[in-house]
Amino acid sequence: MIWQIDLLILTLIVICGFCTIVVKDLLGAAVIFGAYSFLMCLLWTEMGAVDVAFTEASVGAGVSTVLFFAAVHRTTRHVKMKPSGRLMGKTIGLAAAGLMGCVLLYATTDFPSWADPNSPASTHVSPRYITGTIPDTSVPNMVTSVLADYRGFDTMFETAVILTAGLAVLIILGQTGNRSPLPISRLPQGPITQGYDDTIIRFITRIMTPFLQLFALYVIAHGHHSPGGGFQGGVILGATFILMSISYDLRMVTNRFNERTNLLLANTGLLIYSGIGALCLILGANFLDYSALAKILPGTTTITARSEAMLGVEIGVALAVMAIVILIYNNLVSNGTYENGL
Amino acid sequence: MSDYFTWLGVVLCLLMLMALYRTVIGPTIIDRIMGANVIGTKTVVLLIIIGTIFGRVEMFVDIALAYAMLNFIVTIAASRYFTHHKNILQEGYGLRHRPGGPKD
Amino acid sequence: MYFLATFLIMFGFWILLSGIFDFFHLSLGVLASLLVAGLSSEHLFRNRDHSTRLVEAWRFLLYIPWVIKEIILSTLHVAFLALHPDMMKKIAPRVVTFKTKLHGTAARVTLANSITLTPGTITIRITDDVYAVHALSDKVARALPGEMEDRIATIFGETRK
Amino acid sequence: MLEFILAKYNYWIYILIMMIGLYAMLAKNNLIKKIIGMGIFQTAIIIFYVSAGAKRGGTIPIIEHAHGAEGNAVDVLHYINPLPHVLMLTAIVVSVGTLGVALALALRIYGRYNSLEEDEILDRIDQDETATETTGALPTTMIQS
Amino acid sequence: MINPEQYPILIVIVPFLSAFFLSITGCFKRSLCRPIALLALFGAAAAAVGSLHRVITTGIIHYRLGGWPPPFGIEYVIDHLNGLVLVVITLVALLAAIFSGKSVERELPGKEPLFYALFLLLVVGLLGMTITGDAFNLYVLLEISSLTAYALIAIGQDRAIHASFNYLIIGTIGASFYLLGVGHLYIMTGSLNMADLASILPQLYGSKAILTAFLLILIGVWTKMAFFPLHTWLPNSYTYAPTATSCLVAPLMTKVAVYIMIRMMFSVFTPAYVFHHLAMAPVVIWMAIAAIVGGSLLALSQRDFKKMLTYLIVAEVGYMVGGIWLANRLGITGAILHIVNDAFMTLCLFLAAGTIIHRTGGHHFDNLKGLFHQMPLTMTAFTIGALSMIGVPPTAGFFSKWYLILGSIQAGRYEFVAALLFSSLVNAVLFFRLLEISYFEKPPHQENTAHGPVSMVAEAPLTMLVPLLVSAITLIVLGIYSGELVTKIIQFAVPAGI
Amino acid sequence: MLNSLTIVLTISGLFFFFATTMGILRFPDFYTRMHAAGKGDTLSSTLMLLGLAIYHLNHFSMGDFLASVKIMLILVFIFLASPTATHAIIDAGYESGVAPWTNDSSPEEQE
Amino acid sequence: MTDTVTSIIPLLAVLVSLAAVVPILLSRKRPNLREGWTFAAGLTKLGLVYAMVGPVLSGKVLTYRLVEVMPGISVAFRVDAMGLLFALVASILWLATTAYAIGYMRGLNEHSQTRFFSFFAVALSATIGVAFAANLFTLYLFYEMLSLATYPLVTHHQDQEARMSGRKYLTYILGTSIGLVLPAMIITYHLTGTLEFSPGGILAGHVSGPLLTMLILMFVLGFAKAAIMPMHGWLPAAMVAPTPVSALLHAVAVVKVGAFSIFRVMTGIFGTGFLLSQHQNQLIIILAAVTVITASLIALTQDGLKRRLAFSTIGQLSYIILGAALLSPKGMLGGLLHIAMHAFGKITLFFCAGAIFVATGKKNISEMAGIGRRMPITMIAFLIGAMSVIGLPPTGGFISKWYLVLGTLEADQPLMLAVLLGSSLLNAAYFMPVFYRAFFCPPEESGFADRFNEAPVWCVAPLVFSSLMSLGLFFYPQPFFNLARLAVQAFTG
Repeated sequence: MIWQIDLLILTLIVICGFCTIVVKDLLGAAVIFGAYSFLMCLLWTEMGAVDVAFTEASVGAGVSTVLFFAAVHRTTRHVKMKPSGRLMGKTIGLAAAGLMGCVLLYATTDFPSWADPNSPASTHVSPRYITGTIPDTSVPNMVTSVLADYRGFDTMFETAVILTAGLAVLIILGQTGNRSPLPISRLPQGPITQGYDDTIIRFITRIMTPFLQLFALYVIAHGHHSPGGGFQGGVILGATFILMSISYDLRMVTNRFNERTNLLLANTGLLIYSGIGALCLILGANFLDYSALAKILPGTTTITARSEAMLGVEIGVALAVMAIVILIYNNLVSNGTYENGL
Repeated sequence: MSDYFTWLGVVLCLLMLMALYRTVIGPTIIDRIMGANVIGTKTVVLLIIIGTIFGRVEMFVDIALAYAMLNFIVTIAASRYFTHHKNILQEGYGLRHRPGGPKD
Repeated sequence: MYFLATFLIMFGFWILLSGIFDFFHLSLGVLASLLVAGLSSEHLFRNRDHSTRLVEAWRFLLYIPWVIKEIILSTLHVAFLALHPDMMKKIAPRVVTFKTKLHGTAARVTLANSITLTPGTITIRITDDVYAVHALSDKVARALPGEMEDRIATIFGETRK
Repeated sequence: MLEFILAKYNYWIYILIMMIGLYAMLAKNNLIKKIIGMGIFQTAIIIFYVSAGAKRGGTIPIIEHAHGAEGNAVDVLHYINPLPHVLMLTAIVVSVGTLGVALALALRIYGRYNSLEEDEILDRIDQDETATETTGALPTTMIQS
Repeated sequence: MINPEQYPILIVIVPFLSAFFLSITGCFKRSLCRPIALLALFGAAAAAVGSLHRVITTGIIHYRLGGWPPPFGIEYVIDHLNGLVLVVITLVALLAAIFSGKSVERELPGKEPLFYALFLLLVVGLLGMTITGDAFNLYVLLEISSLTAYALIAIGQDRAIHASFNYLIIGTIGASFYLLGVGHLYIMTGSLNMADLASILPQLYGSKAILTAFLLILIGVWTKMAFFPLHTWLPNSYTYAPTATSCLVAPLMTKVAVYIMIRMMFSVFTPAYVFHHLAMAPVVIWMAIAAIVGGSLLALSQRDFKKMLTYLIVAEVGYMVGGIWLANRLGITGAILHIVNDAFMTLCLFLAAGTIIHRTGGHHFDNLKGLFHQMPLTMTAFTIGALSMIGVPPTAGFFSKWYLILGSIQAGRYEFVAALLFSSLVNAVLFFRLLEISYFEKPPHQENTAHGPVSMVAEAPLTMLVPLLVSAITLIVLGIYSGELVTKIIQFAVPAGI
Repeated sequence: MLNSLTIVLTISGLFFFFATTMGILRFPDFYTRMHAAGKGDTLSSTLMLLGLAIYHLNHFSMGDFLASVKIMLILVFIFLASPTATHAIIDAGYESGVAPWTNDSSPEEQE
Repeated sequence: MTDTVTSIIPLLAVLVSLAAVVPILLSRKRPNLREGWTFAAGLTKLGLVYAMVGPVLSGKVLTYRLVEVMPGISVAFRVDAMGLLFALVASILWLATTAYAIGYMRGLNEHSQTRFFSFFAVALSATIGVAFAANLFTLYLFYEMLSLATYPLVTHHQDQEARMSGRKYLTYILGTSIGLVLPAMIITYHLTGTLEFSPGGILAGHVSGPLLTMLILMFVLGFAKAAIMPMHGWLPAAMVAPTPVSALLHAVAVVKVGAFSIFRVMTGIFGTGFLLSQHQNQLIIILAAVTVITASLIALTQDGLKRRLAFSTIGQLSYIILGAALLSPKGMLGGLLHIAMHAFGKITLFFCAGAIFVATGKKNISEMAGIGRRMPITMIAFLIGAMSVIGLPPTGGFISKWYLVLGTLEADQPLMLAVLLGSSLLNAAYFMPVFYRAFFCPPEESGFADRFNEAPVWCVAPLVFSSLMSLGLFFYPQPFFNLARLAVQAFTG
């Protein structure tokens, strides 16, 4: 709600967005898109959506951009200057975009003004979350409490989306015809062979990695009290491994997290999440009703049980997200072969 | 003091706009990466400033830290691209329609 | 040994980050530190003689103010150039190469990054012991590697033998 | 005037960004460009939601330790609406998932048709199809032996 | 241990948990994947049937996830409509899963664990979309089902990847429109729960934002269901998808999207708003007519039977959308009945197509030659499916068409009657062309041996044949018992006051 | 007192940011621009973050102190990362085979 | 009023031939067993149908409600006199046709005999289903089933010609039933909320004016199996089928189902009184009359024996329609009787045509010179059949035609009387050349007529049987006559 900054950043974002589309170089477009996402992150913080900003910074700006680089690395930077027969597409695109713009603009006339504290969105359901988060769940970060508890079911599927994406990438890029007992064991063996050795980057990365990992774990653990949580922490954790694989070699990471480990971790993560939910079911409450866990967690009330279950859930999320981020990156950057990376 | 920080932020935004020029116009991809990196650095500062304006800076430093780190990763990733694809600047936009083309 | 050291460093870092000092979060910290130590201790320390590690760290801390001073100078220099209306005439960029005497990776990287941070020079790459450096002007190019290398050699105990 | 702009500016911009994204998704010839357009399109929606959740005079939706922890009543007006944030976390995660799959598909398409340009890909598909039609060969890969 | 109260969640959770369990097991022993998937689907089907039974006997079920009361937490609501759809989804998925074994082995060797995990997740997505009472939760599940569908389609042959990419782009646009529509609802009401929204919306009927929200959701859902001008992604995706995928996706995806449209129109925006406040029914019905006619004509121009079937899906979507927008009890009954019937019809036809592809290796018309002699059972099932598609009693397709025509007569929309009849006639032409080829032409796959020509194509393996025949028989049973279905279930699914 | 220190630090940081940005805009090729970007950014963010960190020590409390410490952590990170990133970018440029601009040749031909 | 009795016999009568398909398919390797099953089913069916004659004649109506498929619509059977009349004809002739088919198929060593017999059985089930249908929906159900079941029979030869004919057949039959009958049925349901046949009709008071005309036209033209012009095109084309099929198609099952359906709809849906009061029957009468005359004229020009018979059938079917459309008791009685009488006559003719083909391989009339000497039994049966179709005593055809003539007078339609008489003359004109050639023309090939060479006994016996039936019905028409009279009583109250 710092409207001056809001206006400026939005303008910057529009410029960035426009240029991303116009630029005739895919790597360039990816870079600008990265800048775009970083600006987005700034926008969210400015509007007070710190958790969104955190997620955008890690997921949107960080990982997506790296994924774009990986894809461009595996394909081409080249963009055809004058494609043939696109007039139709352009017309449709313009018409659709224009039409949609008009309709949406028409709708805005009825909207409550921006940041109005009396808008329906601020007065109908959300007050319950704001006032209820401490008495209901003892978690100060209401985004976390809504995410992992009030609407924990959404989040479970959200994690499943990530896992789905991982499986999808695997099944799309994975090589067929492999008859080994695992779909997995196509990890090239042997020493790191990549040619170019950049001492500086390697050294700095090496030094930084443990701290970044600890930071990621900190983010996961402190999701209740400050922005962050399973998603952000998981992504950052994954990003540290991506950093390793970028500055060293893909095998540096695949030696630790081969495809199978990744799959196991990701699925275990989701099993933790849904298992906690199912545990509630077994304990006689509704699915994901963490208060039932007070029966088996020592020293908890129904309220703190929620808080602790949320932590467990976040850990599951983090595990899954980390593994999948690594998985997707590895597959994209090596075109599914795991031979060499960026 | 809050106003001061707000204006600080606005000026930073304007500076980002200038840096954005480099990112958008190029002319080489390296310039873009650099521009993005510069914007990223400014953003870290801006994040802390916004945190200060909200009066909850302890909530924002984590984001800023994560941000700085991911910016670093992105930059490294972008630049590592060139260890695999050498001499491909011709593919880029800025140099394409220049009559002579760049010298190696 | 490395594991323990990593663990301790990590736990310290956790305490800095966390800011919540109840039992629950501290135990989480212990777990996290253990995890990271298990994952990455070999990254933080890698097969080097570690007897002088603490000393090195101390000397490194002393080195920092000097570097900051250099950075300020260099930034002023660059800022001056950047804002100078006749900038094009003032600069004479070039790539220079020189051989370093330093052996350790840490020392070399410290040198490289210090070069990058200081007046008008950026390390392009290190191949074996040859540094390729881009310099903004003749003046700074000639100054390389200069005093900095000596200082770094001192830090890492690589004084000329 | 300023007030009016402020009241709707976010919404106008989100519409603009969305139009850019939609146009790119529909009209761009390059697959990666389409994917980038998709990213832009999705962020536009996030802007919309987060803007909908903004609250003047509110602070970030994390209870300050100063109050709340001791069981004091929490002032609703003091905190921003957390619900859109939660929703948008989901949306961001979904969009990165989609992005991963889309890029994987783009890679496979490039591997197969050696191009990222829609028109070239379509040309090649046509060539493939006419090739199989003229030879009259049925795809024999799956015929049981 | 688990009481019937918990059935609603079991429908979704059993396949959901199994997907991960399966994925883990698949890392160690691949052959366990299919049994786990089948078990999970069976469990889900049992839970779905149980829930439907409870709905019929005791009324609408509400299930609070996490124990939170509705507008704050997410709620599952099972009423007659989605209870029925849930049963259909689980049964179709179960049949498709039984069927898919051999073809997955053949077409996707080494990818079984991934395939089945994604398969289950797709089913979870569809089930979740159907069962949920929360507009945003629906979006998340929509994305799960879409992502899995993209992946499962992309691993097909020929232009599958490109088709899947197109699907992804258009599908994302559709999902985003839906999300945006929900956003408009949210900004105007502050709620995401469907029942809550429905209770708030009447005060806002005049609002432009609500109108926009409705349009956005409608367009989003139409994209997902491949309603006529937005259908372009569908034919290629479904045609080139692997057999096992298309057998699951083709019968269910569009139908669930139609269900969502019904849910949105009736449970969120209320019929009063949709039909009385907005004057768009004629437009939509004309679009439905365009879908029916266009889909039929495009199907007529194909020389590839799988692709032909996909265009028929486009036409069938027109049936359902048109039926709902007729805005009378009969039309809506017909549309809902058609969701059920069409799911099984499409299943039957795609299973038959899959079997044929499995045996002959292609989906061109030429591959059908002589199949009546080589695969009589398969072709019989195919014929039953075709008859149902044409609308010949006592197969199921006749009855939904009956209600639809009755509804359109009641609404005075004779142009829709004409479109329905036209489509039936075109279907008759289409399918008899196929049957003619398979009946008259000489089979190409012959080898001359000492004992005269011996065909290489034989009747399909049992795991494929059984689901196929079951689906064919289901079509007849559904037809015969459609009266029961309507009086016991569907008439309660039509909102009161229509 | 601390506030004025903050203002001084941030304003000077802003100045360097400005100079950096001008450098980025004005220098002839990316090698030289990199000088501006790499050094200027490091110092200016250092100054500004320092200023902000100091500001938070105004009303001393454990939380604010830790926040300041964390800001300093960011600083440390920037010190490590910024030169590395600069190096990486410039190395990438060098790797892609673009010769640096020099005074000797005519500027039009170079990039 | 008549008593309504719930009885499962109608259902069994319908299902028995359907159920026979399974053993037929299972015993496909053993032709004798297979045909045994067919016979068993036929006999059972006849027995079941016959068992109902007594109760029906005593004024009972047997009903059986199988399942309610839609509110107010169920699959239900209702055996009244009219249905039973038709069912009786069909099941008697099925037996005859089966016997004939065995001779024919084996005589020509046809392929896919199992399929042939299976679909034959299915077609019979459908026919009986139509006869016993209690409502329009059930009728439609079995009508469609019959269409589909006869497709493989029509295209039995699986050659190019069969393919084209099959296409034509389905286009006409399915096209009209989906395009005309279905909407007409739905409109009826929409207007009345029921589809049950009721003696007084159900549409009375619900519809009038152009919509009524439209409905009538939709039904009459929609039941294209009745081959009213211009919906007759499929019938000559379908002649490519093996002769037993043609016999079944053209004498009993298919075409009669069409005519029967129209009859049913006129009486059970519209109601005779209602139609009379609205003066809507004139249209049908004209259609039927035009068909009668035109078809006979075309038949004159045909050289192929089966094609000539086909056009004859088209004309004769319209007699039935005409009888129905006259709406006078005697006319309707004549129409109903004609269903039976024409069936026996025409099937004899087809049997003969088939027998000639089996024995000599000849299809065209022009090639049949002198055949009467070679196949005297067949040709005498042919004569009897032809007489019945023309309407000459002492054959059954005379009775039905007589009542039709009376009907025209009763309905005060002298023009129709002229049509009937003129058409009889034309009938005679196209049948007489056949005898003339058969008996009085010298054979073209020497020695052709010298041998006595009848078709196999399985072929000859049925045709002898059916010709004798034609004769016998003149003398003892009571079973059919009583049923028809009862039916007419029901219509007119």
